[in-house]
Amino acid sequence: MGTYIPHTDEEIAGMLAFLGLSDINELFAAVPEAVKLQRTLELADGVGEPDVLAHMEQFADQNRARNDRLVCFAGGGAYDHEIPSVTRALAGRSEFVTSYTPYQPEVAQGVLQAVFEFQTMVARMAGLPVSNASLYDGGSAAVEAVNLGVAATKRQTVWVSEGIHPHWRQMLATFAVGTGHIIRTIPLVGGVTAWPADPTGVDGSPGVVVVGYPNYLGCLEDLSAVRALCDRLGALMVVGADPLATGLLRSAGDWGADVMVGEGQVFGTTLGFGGPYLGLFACSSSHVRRLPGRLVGETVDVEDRTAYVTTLRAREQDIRREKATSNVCTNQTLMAVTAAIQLGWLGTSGLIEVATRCARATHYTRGAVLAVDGVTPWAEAPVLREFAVRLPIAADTVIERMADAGFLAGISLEGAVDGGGHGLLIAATERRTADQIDAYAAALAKAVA
Amino acid sequence: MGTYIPHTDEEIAGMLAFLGLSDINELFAAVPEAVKLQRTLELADGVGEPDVLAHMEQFADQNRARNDRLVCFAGGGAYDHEIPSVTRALAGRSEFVTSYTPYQPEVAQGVLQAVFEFQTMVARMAGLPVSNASLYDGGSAAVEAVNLGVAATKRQTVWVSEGIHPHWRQMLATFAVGTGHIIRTIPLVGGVTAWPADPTGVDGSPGVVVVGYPNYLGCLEDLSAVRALCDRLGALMVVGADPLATGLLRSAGDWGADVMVGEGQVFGTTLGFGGPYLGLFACSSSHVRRLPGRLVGETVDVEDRTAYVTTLRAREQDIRREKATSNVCTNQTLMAVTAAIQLGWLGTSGLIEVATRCARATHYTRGAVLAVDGVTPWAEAPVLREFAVRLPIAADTVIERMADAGFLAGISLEGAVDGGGHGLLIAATERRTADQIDAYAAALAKAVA
Amino acid sequence: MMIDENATIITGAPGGKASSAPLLGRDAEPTLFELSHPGRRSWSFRTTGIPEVGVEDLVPAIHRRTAPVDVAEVSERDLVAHFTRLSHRQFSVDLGAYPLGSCTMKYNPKICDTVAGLPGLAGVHPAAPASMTQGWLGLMVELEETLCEVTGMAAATLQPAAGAAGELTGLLLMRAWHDAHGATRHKVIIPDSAHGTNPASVTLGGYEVVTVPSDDRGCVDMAALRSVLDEDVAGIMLTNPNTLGLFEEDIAEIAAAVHRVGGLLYYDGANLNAILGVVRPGDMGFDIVHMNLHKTFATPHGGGGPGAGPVAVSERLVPFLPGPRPYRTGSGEPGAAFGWLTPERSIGRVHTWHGNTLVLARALAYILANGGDGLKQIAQVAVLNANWIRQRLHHTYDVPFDRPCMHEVVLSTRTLKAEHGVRALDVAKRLLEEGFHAPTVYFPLIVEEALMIEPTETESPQTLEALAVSLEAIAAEAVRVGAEALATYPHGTPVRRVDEARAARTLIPTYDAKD
Amino acid sequence: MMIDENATIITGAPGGKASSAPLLGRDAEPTLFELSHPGRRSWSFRTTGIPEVGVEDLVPAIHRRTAPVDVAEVSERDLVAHFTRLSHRQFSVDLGAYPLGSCTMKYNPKICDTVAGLPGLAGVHPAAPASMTQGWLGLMVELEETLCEVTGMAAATLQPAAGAAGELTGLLLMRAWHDAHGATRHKVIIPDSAHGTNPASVTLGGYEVVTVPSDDRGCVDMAALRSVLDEDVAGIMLTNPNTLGLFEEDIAEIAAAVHRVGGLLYYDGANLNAILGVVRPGDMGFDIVHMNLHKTFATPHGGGGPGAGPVAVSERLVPFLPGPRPYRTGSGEPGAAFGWLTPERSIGRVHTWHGNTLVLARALAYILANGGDGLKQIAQVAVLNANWIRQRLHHTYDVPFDRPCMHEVVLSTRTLKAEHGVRALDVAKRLLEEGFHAPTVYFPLIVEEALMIEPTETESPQTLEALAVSLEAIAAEAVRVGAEALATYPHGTPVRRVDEARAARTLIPTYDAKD
Ligand SMILES: Cc1ncc(COP(=O)(O)O)c(C=O)c1O
Ligand SMILES: Cc1ncc(COP(=O)(O)O)c(C=O)c1O
Repeated sequence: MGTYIPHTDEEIAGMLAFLGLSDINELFAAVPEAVKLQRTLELADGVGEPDVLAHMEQFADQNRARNDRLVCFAGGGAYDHEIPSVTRALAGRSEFVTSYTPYQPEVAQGVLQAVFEFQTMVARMAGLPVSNASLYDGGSAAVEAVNLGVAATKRQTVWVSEGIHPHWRQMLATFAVGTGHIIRTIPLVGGVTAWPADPTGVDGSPGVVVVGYPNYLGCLEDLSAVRALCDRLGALMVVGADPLATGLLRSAGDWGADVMVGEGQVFGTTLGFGGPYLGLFACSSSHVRRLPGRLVGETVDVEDRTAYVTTLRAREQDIRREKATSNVCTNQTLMAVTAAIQLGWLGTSGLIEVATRCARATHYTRGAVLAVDGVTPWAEAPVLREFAVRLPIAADTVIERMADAGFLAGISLEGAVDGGGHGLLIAATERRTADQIDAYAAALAKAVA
Repeated sequence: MGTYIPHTDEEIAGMLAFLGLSDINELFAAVPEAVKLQRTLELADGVGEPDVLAHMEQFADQNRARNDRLVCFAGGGAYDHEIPSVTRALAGRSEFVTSYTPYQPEVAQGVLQAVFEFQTMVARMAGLPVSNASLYDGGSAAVEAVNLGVAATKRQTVWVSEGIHPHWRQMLATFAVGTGHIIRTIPLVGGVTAWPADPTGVDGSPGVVVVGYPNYLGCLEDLSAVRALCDRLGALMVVGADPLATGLLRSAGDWGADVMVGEGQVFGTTLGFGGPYLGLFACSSSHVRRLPGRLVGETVDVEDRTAYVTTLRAREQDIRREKATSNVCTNQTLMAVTAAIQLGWLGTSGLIEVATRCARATHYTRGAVLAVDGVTPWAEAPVLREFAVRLPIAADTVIERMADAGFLAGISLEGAVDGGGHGLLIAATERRTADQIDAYAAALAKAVA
Repeated sequence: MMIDENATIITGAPGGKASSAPLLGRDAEPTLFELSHPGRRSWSFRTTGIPEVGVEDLVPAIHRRTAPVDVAEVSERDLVAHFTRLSHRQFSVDLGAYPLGSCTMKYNPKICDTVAGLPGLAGVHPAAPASMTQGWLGLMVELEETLCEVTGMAAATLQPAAGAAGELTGLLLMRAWHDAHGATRHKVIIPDSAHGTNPASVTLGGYEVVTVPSDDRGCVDMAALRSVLDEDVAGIMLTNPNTLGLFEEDIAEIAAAVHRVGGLLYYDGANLNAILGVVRPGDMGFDIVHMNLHKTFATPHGGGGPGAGPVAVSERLVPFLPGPRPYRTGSGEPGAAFGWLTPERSIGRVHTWHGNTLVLARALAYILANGGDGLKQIAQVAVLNANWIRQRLHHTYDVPFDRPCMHEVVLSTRTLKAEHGVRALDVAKRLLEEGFHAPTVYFPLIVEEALMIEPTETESPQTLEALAVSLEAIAAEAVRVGAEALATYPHGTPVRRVDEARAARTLIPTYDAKD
Repeated sequence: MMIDENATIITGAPGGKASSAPLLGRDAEPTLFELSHPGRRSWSFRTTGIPEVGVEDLVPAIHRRTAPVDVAEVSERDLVAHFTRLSHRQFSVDLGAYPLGSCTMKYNPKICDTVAGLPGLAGVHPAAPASMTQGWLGLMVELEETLCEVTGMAAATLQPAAGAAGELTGLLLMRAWHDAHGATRHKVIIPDSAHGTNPASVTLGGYEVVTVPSDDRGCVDMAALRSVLDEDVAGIMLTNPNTLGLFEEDIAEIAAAVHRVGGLLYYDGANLNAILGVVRPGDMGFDIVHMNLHKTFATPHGGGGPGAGPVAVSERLVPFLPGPRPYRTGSGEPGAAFGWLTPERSIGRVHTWHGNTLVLARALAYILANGGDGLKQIAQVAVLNANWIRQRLHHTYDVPFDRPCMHEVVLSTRTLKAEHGVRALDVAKRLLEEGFHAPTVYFPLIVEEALMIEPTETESPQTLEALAVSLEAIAAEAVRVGAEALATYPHGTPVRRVDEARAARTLIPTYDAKD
C-alpha cells in the first residue's frame, strides 16, 4: 500500500467484505464511467524518502542566491534576520505544527493563547487596540485594509502612495477588479509621497489613503500630513508599516492611523523564497466588527478558569457567507505563533536593539556605497533600515556581477518607480558585519566601473 | 548578567539583602582566601549565539571526513546508516532530551516506557530474556559483561577472541588493572578464532569467553564451537554481536550465549565522531541480579494502572555502594530511546531489509574491490556486512589517496591484527549505491597502482 | 514548624512551574506578559564591528518613538518553558486521530519538515533574479506540471496562499474570461451545501450568489439548477465529492448545462483527496480548479495555516493566469533553463511574492514519495475508511443520505436529539474526553445536528475501530445518562467548555484589553 | 438508536487515540507491541541499483536465522503518535523547575542542539584519520585547554562518558601513579556523605573503601581523617562543595595531610557549578578532577544520559592519561595542526572511541556563550538561589547544617515526621502535584529525611518564589491534613504512586515477560 497508508491487504479485504464489496474500485461506483480516468496518472511511482530528499536537495543546490552562499543585502519587504535556535525549536513543536484551526477550544488552548499573545504584541507595535490572528502576507493585509476602509466609508476611491510595495499595489489592482474599487497611485517625489491638495478628476474623494512607513524606498514620510489629509477628506488612514522598525519609530497608531498592516516575516520566519509569510493587521476598536480573519478573545470555562476562544465569528465566511467581511479561512497561524515566540525572545529591549542594529548597518552601508564613484542617492529623505541608490549602469547587470563576488546586491527598482532601471534598493540587517559591508562596497566599485 | 541567567541586578541586590549580605562575593565566605582564584579566568568573555555558532561551524568545516563530503565505506563498529526525519523528530522531543534519570516515576512514564520497549527489543534481538537500560558504548558493555562473568564464575581469567574490536580489547586491558582480571587474547586464523583445546600456562581455566559475531574482520564464526568450549570449561559465553546483523543472523541467545553485548549506534544515532553511542547488554535470567546499570520493570500504580519504574535498584551504586555490580549512573538513555524509535520505524520487516541491503552492498563491494589488481581477501571466512582485504601498499596511503577521490575508504587494520598495516576494513551500508561502489572500486584501482 | 514571617516577595510575577503541563493539566498557563519581569532578556546578536552610532543620529526626532514597545521580558529558559507548556495544552495530529470533516487531517510526513528546512530552499530571498533561483523555479514548474496531471488541467498558478485565495483567484479568472469575451455577467451559482468561503469569494469577485438546493440524494437538484441557468450566469462553484461526502453523479450533465449558457465550472478542491487518480476535475468538465495542498497533499495545518491553494485552469483560461509565472525557457544555457513570464492577459498578482513556496516544496516532496500509484491508493483507502465508519455506525447515528460515501461521511444526532435532547455538539465534546479530536459539527448547514467525519487514509483500522467503539459508547451513554450529564463534558481537558458568548459580549482581544 | 450487531472487529490491536495525551491524562499508553499489527511498516530506503541477491546467497545456512526478530509493526503515523504521547507523559526541564539536588538541572540552551546537529560534526566517522578530522581534534583540544583553565589542572582526557566513568579513570590513574612509584597501596578514603558512585568506583579500581565521618559542620572530620591516614592510603575522593552543599573549609589542611602520606586527592566535579571562576580544584590541591559536563556545562541529561565526564590532572599525572589524546602538533602544514598521541605511560583506552564527542561540542559551545565572565556569574547566582531558598525555608523545614550553603541546600522533614509522620518522600510527591519536579530525596545518606534542593542559576526569582510558596503550603498542609492524606499524592500525574516492591518481586523487564 501507499507510502503512508497503514492498511495491509488483508485488512482492506476484510473492510471491503464488511461493506459487501469485493473490489476496492467498487467504492467509486458513484463516479460515472464516462468521466473516470481510464489510465494511471502519468507520474513516476512513489520512491523512498532518501530518494525524495536527494531530489529536493538537487533543487536546493541549484539556488545560487541562498543566504549561506550569497551575503544578502536584499530587502524590499523580506529580510535576512537572525532566527535563533530557540525560535526554531519552539515553533517546530508538533502540537503547533500539526493542529488545525482551533475549532475545539478545550483542546486548543496552546494555539489560542499563543495567538492571543501574538495579537497583543502586534497591537502594541501598531499602537492600535485590536489585531487579528494573521492574514496571508503583507499584500493581502493591505487588500483587506482597503476593503475594510471602503466598507466603512462607503467610498470606492482609494489613494495609494507609490511608496507602497509595488507588489502590494499590483495586488490591490488585481482584487479591485472584483470589488470595483478605484485605485489611484500617488507618486513619490524625492522619496516621499506628493499628496494632491484636493481630489481631482472623476474618481471623487477617496475613502481610504494608504501610505508606507518606511516606504518602499526605505524613506520616512511625515505621517502627520497624511493624518491631516485624511481628516480633511474624511478618509481612513491605512499605514503599511515595517513592524520591526517600530523598535525605533513611532507606531502607526501614534501617527493617527486607523489601520496598520505589515509583513511579519521579520519575526522568525525564514526568507523561504517568499512564503509562507505573515500578514499583520491591526485597527481601531470602531472597526472591530469589520475585522477580516480570525480573532482570539479571552474568556472563561465552566470552572471560571481563564480560557481563549476564536470570537466575533459572526463576521466570518462560515457563518456570514456572502456577507462576510472577508473570505479568509486558513491563514498563517504558525507564522503568528512563530512571531510571538521570536518577539518573546527579542523582548522589549531586543526589539529596540535589532532595529538599532539594522539602522546602524544600513547607515554604515549607505556611507560606503555612496562613496563609490558614480553611485548617487536616489532620494534625500531620511532612511532607517533600507535605502535606494542610482547606479551608473543597469541594476540588473550590477546584481549579476555582484553575485560573482558573493553578494545578493539588492533589488532593482525597475518597475517599482519611474526610471527604476538604474535604481538599486539595498538593505543591511543586524546579521551584516562591517567586513561584509566593506567587501560589498569594494565589489560594487568594480561592478559599476 | 551571564547569558542564561534571568536575574536583574535589582533582584540580586534584593536577594542579597534578604540574606543580610551586601556583596555577592560574600556568598563564598566559606572558601578560604588562600585557595580562592585571585584573578579572572583566562577565557574569552561570553559572546552572542551567532558568534558561537560561527566558531563551531569553523570546526565543522575543517572536518574533511564528514559523510556529506566523503562517501563513507568505513565501519568497524560505527556505521553510516539511514536516519529518517521521523527518528530525528521524535528523539529530539525536548521531554526526552531535557529530563533526568527517572527518579520520580509518576512524572517519568514517557522515558520509562520508551526504555521498557527498548529493553524488550534488545532482548528479542539478543535472544535473551533480560536487557538493561543501556551502557556507555559497546566497549564498556563488554567490560561490564566480563565483570559479571568473573563475579558469576569466581574465575579471573578471561579469553577474548582477537576478533573482538581492538578498542574493546584495549578497554578490557585498561580496566583489568583495577579488577585484577587476566585477559588472554586468542588469535584469529583465517578470519576466525583459533580456540585452544585446553587452558595452558599459569592463567588457569577461563571464567569468561568473549567472541565477536560478526567479528572485527566482518567474519562469521561458528559459535556452536564456542558454546561447546564454554560448556567444557564451565565458562560464561559472552558474544559481542552487531545488533543490526540480527536481521539475518541467528541471535546470540540462539547460539547459547549467556550474555550479549553490542554497539547500538546502528539504530538511529549519528556517527558523531564516536559518541554518544549506545552500549547494549542482555543476559539470561540467572544473572539478572548481577546486571550492571539501570533496569526498567513494569508494575502498577495505586489505581492499578500499568506503570513503569526502575527496579532491582539494590544492585546499584547509590544503594549498594562499594558492593554494587557496577558504578554506572548516568548512561545513554536518550540513545536507547532513539534506538526504540528507530527500531519501531524499521519494524520486523525493516530490520531484515536493512540487514539484507547492507549484506548485498557489502558483497557487491567485495566483488568489485577484489577485482582490483593486487587486492586480495584478508580471510576466506564468510562475511555479512563488512570485510577485510590485503592491499599491495600501506592502507594509510590508500586511505589518503581515496579521500582525494571523494571516499572514506575504510579503516586500516594496523594495530588491529598482526601485519594489519596493509589491511583495509571495508563496510558498505544500505546507503551506498551501485554507482558509488563502482566509482569506489575504480578509484581504488588508481590508488593502489 | 512555622512559615517565615518576614519572607520577602522578590517578584510578583508568577513562577515557572509546569502548572499547565497536562502532566498535571489543571492550572492555566500565565501569559508571557504575566511571566514578564523588567530587565530579563533572551536575545543575543553577532559581533559586527559596526560603529555604535546613537539613535539620535539614526532617527530624526519627529520619527523617533518616545516610549519603547512593551513586548514582554523573559529569560530564554522561561520562554522555552512557557511555549513548551502551551504545546502541552494543544491537541494535534501527532497526538491522535483528528477526524475533522472537510479538513483532511492526515499524517504530515516528517520528511517534509526536513525539506522545508533545507538551507538551499529556506534561505533564498524572493526577489533574487531567476538566474540565481533556478532550483526554486524548477521545483515550482515540476509541481505545477504534476498538479495539472492530477487535475487534468492545462496550467496552474501557485500563488494563492490557501483555498479561499484560490477561489477568489478563480472567480477573477472567470470574470476576466467573460470580460475578454465581451459579456459582463453577474451571477455565480453555488449549491446550498457549499463551504462558507465559496459565497464569500463570489461577493469579493464582484458577483451575486445564486444558491441552488440539494435534492434528496444530497446532490445538486438538476431541475433547480436548470431553472436558474441563463446568459447572466458567469459560472458555478462545485465541490465534488461535495461537502456531504457524496459524488455529484450528474456532473457531466451539470457541466454541459452550464457550458451551454456560456458559464464556467469552478472546482473547489477541498475534497480532492477522495478522487486522486480515479477521476479528474478536468475530465468532469471543470474549467478552474483550486487545490488545498494543506489537505490533499499533507502539508501541516499549523494550527490554522499556512496552506497553499494553487489554481489550475483549462487551456482557454491560461492567458489570464496571475503572473509572473515560472516556466521552462527551453534554453540550454546554465542558469537559464527556467524564467518568469506574465501571461499577456493576466489578472495580475494575487500574492506578495510567489505563493507559500515552502508549503509548495513540502507538497512536491509528498507527491514524489507517494507517486502516481500511491496517490490513487490514498483516494481508495480514504474512501474505504469513511465507508467503513458509515457502515459501522449507520445503526447508531442517523445518516441523512445513507448511501456509499466518498472520503467523509456526514452523520447526524437528529434522533438522539429528538428522543434524548442530545446534540451533535455534546457528542463532539464527549469524544474529546475519549482522546480523539471531534468531527466537524453543524456543517454542512443543510444537515441538522451534523457530525462530519473524515478519517483520512492514514488512520489505521484499529484507530477506526477505537473511534467507532467510542462513538457507539457515547450514543449508548447519551441514552443512559441523558443530555444534561453529557453536556458537562469534557472534564479532563486543559479547560472545559468555554463561555463563547461572554468572549463576544465583552471582547478581550489583547492582554491590554483586560480591565 | 441501536448498535450494529454484526459489526466486525477488523483488528484486536488498540487504536490510536490520544488516550495518554496529558491533555486528558487518564489512560495508559499501550506499548508499541500492543499497537503493532502484522504487515504495517514505516521504513523506506534509497534506490541503489545493487542486484537483489537472495539471502541464501548472502548468509550460510548455519548462520541464517529461521524466524525473524519480532520487533513491532506500526505505520509511521502510529509511531509518531505513540512517542509523541509518551513525551506528554514525561516531565522535563523544558516544562518547569527541576530542583533535583546534585543533578544541576539547569536550562539546556537550544543553540547547543543546533551545534550537535551540524553535518560537519555529526557526520564524521570516528575512525577517520587525523588529517581528515582536524576540526574535531581542534575542538577537543580547545575544550581540554578550557577545562584545564577552569579547574586549574595541567591536562585532561575527554574520553570518560560520564562522571562515574571519570571516577574509575581517575582511580586507575591513581593506581598507575603509585605503581610507577613502586608503592602498591590498598585504601582510598571517602567521606560518609559521598555519592554512591565513589565507593563503587573505588572497588572497581581495585581499592578498599575507607569511610570517614562528617563532623557537626557537615564537613570531613579532620581528626577521623588523620586517624586513617597512612602509607597504605592511595588517596581520597572528595566532592567540594560536598553533597550537603557545604564547602569543605579545611580543604587546604586535608590536601596537606593526604599529600604528606603520599596520597593523591581526587575531585568529584559533580558540584563544580558552585565554584566556577571562584576557586579551582587545582588550587585547592587536587591531583585528579572529573567534571560532569551534563551538569556544570548544561548538556541535556536525555532522561538519564548521555553525559560526559572528562578527567583533568596535575602535571605529574599527565604521562598516565588515557590515550590516544588529541594534541597540537605545532606543524604549520594544512591538515596537520592537530594529531593523536598516546602518553608514554598511559593507562590505556577508557572509551570505545574518543568520548561522548557531540556532548563535548555542546559543552564548548555553552562555555563560549558564557565566557570566563559568565562562568563566574553562573556560580554566583547558583549559590545565591540556593541560599535564598535556605533562608526562606529554614523556619519551615529542618536545615540540618544551618549555615550559608553553596549551590544546593539539604533540608529535612525530621520534625514534620516526628510530629506528624510526614516523610520527605511525601513532600516530594506532593510537590509533583504542584507542577515542580521533586528535589533529590534521602541523599546524602547521613541526613535523615533529606530533601536536597538545587535550584541552579537559570531559575528566575519568581520561580524560586513559587517553589518556596509551594513548599511552605505543603508543610502547612501536612500539619492540617496529616500524613495519610498527604501520602495519597500525586493525583494529577499520568500515573500515581507506583508499586515499586511489586516491580522487584515479580520482575517484568520486557513485554515478553508478562504472563
Ligand atoms: C469545502 C471547502 N472549501 C474551501 C475551504 C477553504 O480552504 P482554505 O481554508 O484553505 O482557505 C475549505 C476549508 O476548510 C473547505 O473545507
Ligand atoms: C556527587 C556526584 N558524584 C558523581 C555522580 C555520578 O556522575 P554520573 O551520573 O555522570 O556518572 C553524581 C551524579 O549524580 C553525583 O551527583
